[in-house]
Amino acid sequence: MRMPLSAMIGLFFTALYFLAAIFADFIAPYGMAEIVGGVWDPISREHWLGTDNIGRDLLTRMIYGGQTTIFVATMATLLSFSLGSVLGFTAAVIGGWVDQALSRFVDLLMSIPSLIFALVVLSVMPVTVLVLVLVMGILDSTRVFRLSRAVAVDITVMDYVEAARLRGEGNVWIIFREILPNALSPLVAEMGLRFIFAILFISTLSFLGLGVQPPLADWGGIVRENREGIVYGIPAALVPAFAIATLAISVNLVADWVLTRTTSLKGGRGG
Amino acid sequence: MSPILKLVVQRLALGVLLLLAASVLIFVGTEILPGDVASAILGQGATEQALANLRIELGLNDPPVTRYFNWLFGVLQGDLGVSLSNRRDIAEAMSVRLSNTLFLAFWAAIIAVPLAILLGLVAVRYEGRWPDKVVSGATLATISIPEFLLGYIAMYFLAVQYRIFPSVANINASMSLGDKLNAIALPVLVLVLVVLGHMMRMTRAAILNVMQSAYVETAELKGLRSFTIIWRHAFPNAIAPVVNVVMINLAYLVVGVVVVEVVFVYPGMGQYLVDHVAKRDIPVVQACGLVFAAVYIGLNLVADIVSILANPRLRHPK
Amino acid sequence: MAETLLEVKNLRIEATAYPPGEPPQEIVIVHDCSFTLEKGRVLGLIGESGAGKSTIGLSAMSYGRGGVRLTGGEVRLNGREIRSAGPGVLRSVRGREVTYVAQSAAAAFNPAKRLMEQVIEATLHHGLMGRAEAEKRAVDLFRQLDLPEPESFGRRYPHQVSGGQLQRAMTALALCPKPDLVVFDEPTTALDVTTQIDVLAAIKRAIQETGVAALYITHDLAVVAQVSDEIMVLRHGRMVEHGTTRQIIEDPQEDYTRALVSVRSIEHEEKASAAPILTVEGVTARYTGLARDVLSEITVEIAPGQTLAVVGESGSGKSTLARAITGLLPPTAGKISFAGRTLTPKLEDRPREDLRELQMIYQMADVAMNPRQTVKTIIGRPLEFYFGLRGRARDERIQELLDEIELGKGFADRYPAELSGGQKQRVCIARALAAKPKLIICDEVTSALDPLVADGILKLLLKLQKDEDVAYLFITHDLATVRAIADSIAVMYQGKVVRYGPKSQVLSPPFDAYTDLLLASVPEMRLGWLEEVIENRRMESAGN
Amino acid sequence: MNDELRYLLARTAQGKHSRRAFLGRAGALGLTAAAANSLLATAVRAAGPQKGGNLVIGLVGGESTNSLDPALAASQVPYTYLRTSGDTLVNTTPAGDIEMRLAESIEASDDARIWRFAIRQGVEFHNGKSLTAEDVLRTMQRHSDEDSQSGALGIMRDIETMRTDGNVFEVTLRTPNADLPYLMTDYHLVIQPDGGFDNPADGIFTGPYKWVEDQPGVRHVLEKFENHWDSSLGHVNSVEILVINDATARNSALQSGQVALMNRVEPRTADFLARAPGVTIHSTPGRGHYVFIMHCDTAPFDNNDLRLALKYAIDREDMVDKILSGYGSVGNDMPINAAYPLFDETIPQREFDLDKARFHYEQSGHDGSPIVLRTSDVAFPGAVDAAQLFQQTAAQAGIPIEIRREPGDGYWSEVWNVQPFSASYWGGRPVQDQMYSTAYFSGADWNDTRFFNDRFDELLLAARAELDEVKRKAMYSEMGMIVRDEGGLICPMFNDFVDAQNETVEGWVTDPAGEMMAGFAAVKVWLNNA
Repeated sequence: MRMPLSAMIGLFFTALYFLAAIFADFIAPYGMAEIVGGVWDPISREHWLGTDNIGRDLLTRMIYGGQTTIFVATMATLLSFSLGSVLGFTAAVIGGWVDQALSRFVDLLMSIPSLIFALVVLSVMPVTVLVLVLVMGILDSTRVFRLSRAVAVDITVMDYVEAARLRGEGNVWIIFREILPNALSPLVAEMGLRFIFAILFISTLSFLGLGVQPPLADWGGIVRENREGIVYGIPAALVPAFAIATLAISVNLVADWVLTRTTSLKGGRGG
Repeated sequence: MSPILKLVVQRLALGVLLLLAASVLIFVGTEILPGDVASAILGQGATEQALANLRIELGLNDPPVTRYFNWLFGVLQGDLGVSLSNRRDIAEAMSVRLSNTLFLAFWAAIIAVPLAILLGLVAVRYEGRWPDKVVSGATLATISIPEFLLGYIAMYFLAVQYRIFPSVANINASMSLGDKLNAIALPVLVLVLVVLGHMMRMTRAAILNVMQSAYVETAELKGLRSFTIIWRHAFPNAIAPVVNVVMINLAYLVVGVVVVEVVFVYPGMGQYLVDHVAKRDIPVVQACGLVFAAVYIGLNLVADIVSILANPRLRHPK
Repeated sequence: MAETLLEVKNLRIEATAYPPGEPPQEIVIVHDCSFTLEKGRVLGLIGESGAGKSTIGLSAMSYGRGGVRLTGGEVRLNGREIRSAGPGVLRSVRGREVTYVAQSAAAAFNPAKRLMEQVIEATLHHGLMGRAEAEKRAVDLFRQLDLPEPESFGRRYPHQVSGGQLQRAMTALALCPKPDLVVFDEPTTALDVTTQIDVLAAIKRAIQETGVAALYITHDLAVVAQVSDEIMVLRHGRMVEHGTTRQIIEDPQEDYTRALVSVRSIEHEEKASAAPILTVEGVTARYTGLARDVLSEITVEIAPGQTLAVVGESGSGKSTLARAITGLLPPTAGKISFAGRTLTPKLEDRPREDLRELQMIYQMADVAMNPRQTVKTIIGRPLEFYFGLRGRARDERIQELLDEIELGKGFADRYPAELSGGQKQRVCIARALAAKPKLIICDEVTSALDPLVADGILKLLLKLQKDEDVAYLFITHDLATVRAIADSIAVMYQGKVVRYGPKSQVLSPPFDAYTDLLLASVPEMRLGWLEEVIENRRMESAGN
Repeated sequence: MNDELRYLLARTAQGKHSRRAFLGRAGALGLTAAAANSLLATAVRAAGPQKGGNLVIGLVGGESTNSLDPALAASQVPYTYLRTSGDTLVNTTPAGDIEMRLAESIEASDDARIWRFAIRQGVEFHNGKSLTAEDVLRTMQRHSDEDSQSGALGIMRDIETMRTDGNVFEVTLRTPNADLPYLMTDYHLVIQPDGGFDNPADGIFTGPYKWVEDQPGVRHVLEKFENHWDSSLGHVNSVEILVINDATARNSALQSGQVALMNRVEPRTADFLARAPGVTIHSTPGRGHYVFIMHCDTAPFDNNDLRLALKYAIDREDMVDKILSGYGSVGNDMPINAAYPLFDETIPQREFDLDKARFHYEQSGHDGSPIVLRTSDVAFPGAVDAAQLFQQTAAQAGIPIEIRREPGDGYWSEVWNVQPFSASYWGGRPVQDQMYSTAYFSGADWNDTRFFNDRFDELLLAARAELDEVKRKAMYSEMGMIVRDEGGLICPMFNDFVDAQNETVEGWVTDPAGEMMAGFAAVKVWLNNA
C-alpha cells in the first residue's frame, strides 16, 4: 500500500514543525525575546512574517513558540499515556475491586469538565511548564485510562494471556509483555488524537491567559498577545492560530493513516 | 423486576452515588483553593480593616466538615446558598445563566446532531470516494482549528464585514425568540462546527464498524441499495456508540463553552463560573461545579440507558 | 438436456494480501475455474480453508468479500453475464435470482430486527409479493423447515432462538423470494453435531421440495455427500476434481481427493489402566452470578502417559472441567489430586511446580499465542520461567523442541501470523512441552483445523505421548478424533458425566440415550446415510 | 461657508440628516474631514441636546460578581452605573473645578478643619422619598464605619466627627485639609436613602437614571428618572450597559453598530478602529499611570543605586509607543503629571540612559542574580508585554530581570503590595495631596513602595494645611523630586483614556477625571437618531 497523499502532507507538516522546534536555536533569525522592530510591522525582507505586538520578529517567535507548544503537548501526552495506560491495564488485568475503584475514580474526575478544572487549578497555582504538563497530563490520562482499560479487557480474555497466567506469570509480565505490545496500535492512534487535544488545550489555556511564563512564547500565547489584531488581519494574530490548526490537522492525518494501516494489518474481513 | 428495569435502576443509583462523590470532590477541591475571598472581593482598594470585617461577616472560620454538610443539605433543599461577592441568591442568579447556556446548547445541538449523523451516513455511503473525503476533510479542519479562531473568523466576516449577525451574543428575557436566535447565531455556528466534526467522525466510525458485520453482507446480498443498508441495517446497531458520542458532545456544549462565551460575550455558565473563580466566591464555584458534574453524569446516564434500551437482547429477553 | 442455470468460465479471482512486515501484494486466490450448474441440481464445493470455495460460491452472486475482486472470466446466470455487470443489475440479481445462506446465521441476522422482517425483506424489496403473501410464504417455509410455532416464529428476535433454528430461518430467508439458486456457505459447520443433522435434513428436504438449484460449500465431505448431486473438489484456488457425488466418494481419481475420502487413518491401541496421575473427585463448579452448577460432581481420572477424551456438545461443561482443573475456575466442591498432591482450588495459590507439570493447549492457536512475540520467545519463555535457561542453552533447547514438533530451524524468528494453522498449533504444543509437563490439557486442539492437518497434529501428539510419557486430557466434540486417540472416554452432557470408562467399553453397546444420539449423529461418508438416520429417528419416535 | 453647507449643518445638527452624508457632502464642497467634524460638533452643541432614544454602551470591567452596593464597587462598569444612577455631594468639572451637586453650597472654617455642606432641597430618590441631610450623614457613616467594607473607607479616615444641622451636613476633620470637597467626589459616595443601611444593594439613588434590570457581568438597564432635580442631564430615555470584556468583541460591537459607545479601546487597535466608518476615538489624557513598584525596605531594592539603575534602564518613549501606541505620555518616576493642579513643569524628565543604569548598577554591588519582576495582565493592560520590554532594555545595561507572570486572580491580594517588585496601576486622584497621602506617606494604607521618608511626610502635612498656592506648589515640587530620585516607583507612562463612539452619539466632552467622560457619558451625551 502506498502512502496516501493526505498522510504525506500530514507527515510533511508534522515533521516540519517538529524539526523547527528541535532546531529552533539554529534556524531562528533573531533572539526569542529580542525586540527588533515596531508594533506589528508588516511582512518585509527582514521580518518574513512581520513583527509582533512589541516589535519582536514573528518568525522567531513562531519557531520558539512551536518549541514550547510541541514540548508541552508532547510531555503532557507522554505523561497521560504512561499514567493512563499503566493504570488502565492494571485495572483490566487485576480486575475486581481495584478495577472498580480506579474506574469509578476516573468517572469522578471526568465528571468535572477538564477546562474548568484546569482553569481553577491554574488560576491559583503559579503557571510553570511543569505545572502545565502535570495538569494536562493528569486530566487527559483519564481518557487514556478508559481506552487502555477497554483495549486491555479485550486482550485479557485472549488465550495467550490465560496461557501466561497458567504459566504463573506475574501481573507485571502480563501487563508489559502480553498486553502492552498488542494494545500499542490503538494506543498509538489515540496518542495522535490526544496530542492534538493537548495542542488545542494548551493553546486555549494560553489564549485564556494561563500559559507559559513570558518571555517564553507558545502559539496560543502569541495569539493572545496579538489577538486585538485578529479581526484586522494582523499576521501576528493569524499565523500562530493557523499554525495550531495545521499542526493539529497534520497530526490527525498521520494518525488516521496509522489507524487504517493497523486495521488493514489485521487483514480486515474476508475468507 | 424485568432485567432492563433493574439495569436502569442500577445505573440511576450509580449516577446518584457518583454525583455525591463529585460533590465531596468539588467541596474539598474548592476548600483548598489558596487565596483570600475577602481581598479578592474588595480588590486593590481595600484596607486591612475592611478585609477583616468582611471575613468575619462571610463566616470563613467555620470547620469544613460542618460547612460541607450544611451545604449538602442546603443543596438537597434547592438552596445553593448566597454568593459571597454580591450577596445574591445563587440558585436565582445561576438559573438565568444556566437557562442561557441550555438555550445555546439546545440550538447548537438541534443543528449539529442531525447534521453530524446525516453527514456520517453520507460519508459511510460514499466511503473512500470524494463525498467522504470532503466531509471528513472539512470536519477534520473544524476539529483542528482552535475555537477562538473559528469565533473570530466568524465574527470578522459575518458581523463586522457583512453585518449579517450581531457580534455580541447578548440575550435577555425581554427579547423575542427571533431576536434571541439572531443574537446567538454566531456562537451557535461556532459550536456547531466544533462538535460537528467529532460527532460525524465517530458516527462514521461506528457505522463503518457495523458495516463489517455479516448481517450487512446479508443485506447486501439481498440486493438492497447502499443507503437502505446503512439506514435500516447498520445504523440501528450503531445507535449505542452514536448516542454515546452525542452525549459527550452535548455535555461539552453545556460545560465546555467558556471560550465561545468569552469571544461572543455570551452570558452563560462558563463566564459566570470563571468570574467567580476569580473572586474566590466558593459557594458559586461549588454550585457551578455541582451543576456541571450533574449535567455530565446525567447525560452519561442517558447514554447508558439508551444503550441498554437499544440492545434488543435486553429489550426482548429470551 | 436440462437447462443451464449457472455457467462459470475461466473465472479468476484476486485479492490484496497484507503480509506482516512486507508491502501489500496482489495474489490470485482462484485460478481459471470453470463449471456449469443446471436448474434444480445441487453442486457441492469442497476443500480446505483457503481453497477458494466460499469465494467461488459468492462469485455466483458476482460478489467479492472484503478486498476480493473477480478479475477475469465469465459468470453467466440465466444466460446473463454478471461478473462485469454494474451495480444496478447486480442488485436486481441478488436476493431475487440468487440468495445466500451464511455459515453463521447468528452473525448474519441483524440483531436489532425481528426475524420475519428480515426473512421477507428481499422479497418485498424486489416487489415479488405483497407483504401478506410474503409473510404467508415465510410461515410456510418455517413449517417446512420444522421450526417451532411457525405462525409466531417470525415475531422473535435472532437472539431469542437457538443456533440450529436460526440456521433454518436463514434457509427460509434464502428460499423466500423463490430464487433459482441458493448458495449455502458451510451452513452447518458452526452447529453441534446433534443439531447439524436436523438442519441438514431440513435443508435437504427444502431443496428437494422447492426444486431450487444450490451451491453447497463445506469442508466436510461426509456432509456434502448427503445433499449434493455433484461435487467439485478445490485446493489452493484450483479445481482438483469434479464429478458426481457417487463417483467422488466411491471412486476418487485424484490423490488429494483420495486423501480426503480416506482421512482418519490413525489407529491407536487402548492402554491398560494404571495408577492415576490426575484424579478428579466429585468436582462441582459454578460461575459467579449464575444460578446453576456448570459442573456437577465430576469424577474422572487419568493414568500417566494415557489420554482421557472428554466429549460432548458445546455447553456440556467439558471446557469448564479444564478450567476447574487448571484453577481458573475454583470448584465449589470436590477435590483434584495431581501427581499425588492435592491441587489447591485457586490458580494463584498453586506452587510453580504444579503449574509447570500441568500444561494446556488451546483450540484457536491464533489467539493462544501473543501475536507480537516470535516463536522463539513463545517457546523460550517457559524455559526461562521454569528452568531459568538463558542464552545458548535456551536456544539449543528451543531448537530441540522445534525439531520435536517437526518444524525446521527458520521458524524460531517467525511471528505467529507468518505460520499456517497447523504450524501454529505445533508451536503451541512445543510451548507446552517446554515445561516438561506430566499432563497436557488439549482443548479442542484440532477442531479449527482442516482434516488432513488435524490428522498430522494428532499423530504428533501420539508420538510425543510415547516419547515423553505425557498424559492428555483431550477435550473434543468430534467422535472420530476420540476414536483415534483416546484410552478412556468421558461423555459429558449438561454438566454431568453421563458415560465414563475405557474406550472400548464406552464405544460399545448398550448405549445410554445421549451417547447413542451422539454416535448416530456423526456424518458418515456414504450416500444415503442421512436418510437412514432420519428414518431411524422417525421410527424410534413413532415407537415411543 | 456657503448656504448649502449651512443648511446641511443645521439639518444634521438637528438629527434630520445623516452625519455621514453630511461629511461626504462637506468633503465634496472642499472641507477637510477634520474641519467638517469640528464644524459639525460646534453646530450640534449649539443646536442643543436632542432628547430620547436608547443608548447602548459596551464596557470592559464588569463581572457577574458585581453588586449595586456602592461600597463594593471597584471596576469600570460599577463606576459607570453609579455615576449614571447616583449623585454625589460635589463633582469636578472637566476643567478640574468643584461643581455643586447634591450640596448646594460649601463653607469651610478658616483652618479648613470644619466643612459645612448645605444639602439641596427638593431632591427625590427613585423610590419617591425626599433627600435630607440625614440621608447624607447616614451614607457617610456607612462608608466611614470601621466595620464597613467600603472602598472609600480610606478617604474617610481623616474625619473626626459628622453631624447634621438642619439641611446642613457638617464634617470635622482631624487635620486640616483644603482638598476635602475633592474627596467627596469619590464615586463610592453616592447618596442612598438612610445611607443604604437597610439594603445597600437596592439600587435606590437620586441620579438621572433609575434601575430597570441588573444582570451583573452581563447587562444593566436603566431608564430616565423623570423627577431628577437637574434637567440639564439625562438626554436619552434609557441606558443599556453591555458588559463586553473581550477587546475584540467590543471593537466589533461598535463597528457593527451594536453599541454606540465603548470604553478602553486597545491602543494598538485604535488606528484600525478609527478607520471604520462613523467611528470616532476620544483620547483623554488622565492621571492614571502604569508602574513598576519596588519595596524600598526589601533587599535588593533597599539600595537606592539599584533603584536608580532600574529607573534609568527603562525606555519610556518606546513603552508609550508600544504599550500605549502613543495614547499616553511618558512618566517621570513620580505619580504626578500635568493633569494635576499645582504641577511643577520644571522638574526634569528622567531619560533612558544605559550608561547611568550601568553605573548605578555597579555602584549597587548587586550580586548579579536575576531580579524577579512579577506581573500579570490584570496589573494594567499590556503589563506582561511592558515587563518584557523592560527586561530587554535592562539586559542591555547588564541588569538581569526575570519575569514571573502571576495568576490574574489574587494578583491584588498576593502579589501587589506583598512582593517586592511588581507591576501595578494607579488610577490617580483628583489632587496631589490625596495621591501622595494614599500611597507615599509613611503611614499610608497602601504604601506599596514601602517609602518612609521624614522630609517627605513633613512636607505633605505642611502642604495640606497651606492655603498659599505658590508655597504649596513649591512643596509639591520638592516632594515630587524626592519620590523621583529616592522612591521605589518606576513610572514609565501615564495612559490616556481611550474611548470610542459611533456617529449616532453627540455631546462628547473630554474629562481628565476618568474614562467615559469621568463616568458621566451616559448622562451627558445624546443620540442624533433618536
